[in-house]
Amino acid sequence: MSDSATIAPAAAPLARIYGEPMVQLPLDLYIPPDAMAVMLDAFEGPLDLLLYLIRKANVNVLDIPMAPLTVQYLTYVEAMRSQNLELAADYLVMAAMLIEIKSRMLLPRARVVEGEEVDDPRAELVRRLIEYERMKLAAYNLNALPQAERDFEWVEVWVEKSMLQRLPEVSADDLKNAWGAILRQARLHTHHMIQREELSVREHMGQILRLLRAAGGFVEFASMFDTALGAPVLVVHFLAMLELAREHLLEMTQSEAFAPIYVRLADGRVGNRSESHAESAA
Amino acid sequence: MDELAIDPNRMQNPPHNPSELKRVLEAVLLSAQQPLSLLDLKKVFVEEIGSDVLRVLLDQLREEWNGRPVELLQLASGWRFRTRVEYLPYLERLNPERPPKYSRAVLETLAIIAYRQPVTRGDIEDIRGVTVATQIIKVLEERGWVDVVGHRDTPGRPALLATTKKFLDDLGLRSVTELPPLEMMNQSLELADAQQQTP
Amino acid sequence: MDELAIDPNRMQNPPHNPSELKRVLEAVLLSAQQPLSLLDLKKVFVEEIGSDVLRVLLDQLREEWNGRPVELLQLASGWRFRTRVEYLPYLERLNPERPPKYSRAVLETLAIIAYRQPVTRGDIEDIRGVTVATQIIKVLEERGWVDVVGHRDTPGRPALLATTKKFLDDLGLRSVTELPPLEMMNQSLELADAQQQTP
Repeated sequence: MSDSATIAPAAAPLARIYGEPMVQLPLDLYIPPDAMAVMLDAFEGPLDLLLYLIRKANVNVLDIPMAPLTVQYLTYVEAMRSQNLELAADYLVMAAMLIEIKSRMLLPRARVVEGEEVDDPRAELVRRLIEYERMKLAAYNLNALPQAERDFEWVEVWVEKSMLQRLPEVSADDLKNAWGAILRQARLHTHHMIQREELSVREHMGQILRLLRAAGGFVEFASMFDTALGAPVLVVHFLAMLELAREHLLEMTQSEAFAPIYVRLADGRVGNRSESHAESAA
Repeated sequence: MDELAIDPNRMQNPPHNPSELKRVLEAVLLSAQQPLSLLDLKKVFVEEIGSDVLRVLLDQLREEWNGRPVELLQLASGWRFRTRVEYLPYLERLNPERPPKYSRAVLETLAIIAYRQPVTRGDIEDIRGVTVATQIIKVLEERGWVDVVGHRDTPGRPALLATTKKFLDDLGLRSVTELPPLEMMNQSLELADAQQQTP
Repeated sequence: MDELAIDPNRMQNPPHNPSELKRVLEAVLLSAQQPLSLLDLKKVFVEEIGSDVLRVLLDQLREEWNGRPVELLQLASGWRFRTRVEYLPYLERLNPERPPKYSRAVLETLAIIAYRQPVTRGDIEDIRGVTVATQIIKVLEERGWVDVVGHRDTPGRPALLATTKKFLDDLGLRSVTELPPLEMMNQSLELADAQQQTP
């Protein structure tokens, strides 16, 4: 245990590293029972405990005095066990590793060819300690960065969407499709459409016939039109009159150019007319 | 490991001038999830701040935000920043919601007016085979897409409806002749018409 | 309440001068619920806006907010306004509930994932020298800071963990390259002490 001096407590700035104000940490064989629970909580694992021992002793991690370190480590682990604290297997694995390295260090070193690197049994342990400490420091630095919700709030100004009255979009194609829908519907309701015909030629044909009959079968052409009804009605009325003439239900006569035109009820017999028509064509 | 500890005793000097008080109010109000009452806002400061002082500061803050894209509002439950209505369309473009749709009745009515203009309400009813609710025409008139261009010379002198220039603009058309042609459809419609006319 | 009808066919006049463009960006960024990328911000405008123009405007906007209680930050997933850290004490008094502080185990695990990503749980255990409780990874996943980005082609195909954009956003970073540089043991103060003591 002569080496233990090397690893003896220095003016330890440890609390700074580990956060916990452990001023009087037990370093030697005796560890107060109540301190043990605190310690186990304080270390994140065997690497953390090793780093603690190394830093506390102010030794160079690249040149770890294995014997005293192993002794101290085992002392801690043994103390933990004696307190019946549940000892994580990780600590025991590390203990085995330390003992192994220590024993390899005791073996005479094989002579190596000049210029070749000597295989240090501690190399793997050192690599792991360095990496772990790096991550430990990185964790500390990460935690020091301003963090959303903990150190600042996101700005999220209230948006009242109901203030926005959204109008439906319509495309020309929508209209075409709507037209198609109307057509399909129209076929299903054909009868309604007949009844609702507003300006029916047939209806006007009936009106004209009724008018002629009432007037004794002979009326001046112009008097049959009520201009107050508007152009569409007049047109339909005229069409109805032409249709009646074509169907030989009435005749229109005019003695000379610009003379009044007269309309009179025909007898409706088609036969005579078609014969004479046929003769003239012959 | 040390946390980034906020030591209440080590707190930065409490703000004393009105301008710094307003900056604090701004920070708190801009990040708040709900309106903050005067009572809430008083809690923010260590030192006592009178309601009257607070109200003056909030009024000044509201003034300062005049003409900016968000506005400070005094609501029933407290003060709150709100994005001005004229910027909502931009937000809308960022997160488009499914646009609302016109009912079939509105679309069919619009199609009839567009393709058969000018038409009376009676014409529309004839073609659709159902009565047309006043509301439907009103929707189209309020949108500025349809208006009355005259009256038909028939009993009752019904209003003749036609589409407007705005309708064409909104649909990206230069004239109604640019509406999709109805070739096939027209033929079938005429056929249907012919069938109806046959006694 | 004043309403604004948004006619999708007739968007209001697009803003043309840089100052009005900035007001729009301000409105959108102040009310956004997450950081907005350049792509997001382009969607806001009807007319095409180049990334370079947008970047200049955003830089100007950031400048304009200099010295104000909230700041515009460029983060991993885009731009976002946040309250300056020095206003935390006020926010805390208003709303004392802050997310719980993370244990050393969680922080070390996070650091390993952040600096050595992508890593498996086994990698983390190797570095820390202890088993890593499932709960620790879960805490980070639930915060949205860590997720599985793949599986290593080794027996068992262990999940590869990496940090997310949200992690960077929440820490005010644009990329993992902005993480605090790793400190070497040799550079630590403790070693300086140790060297003095070493014979």
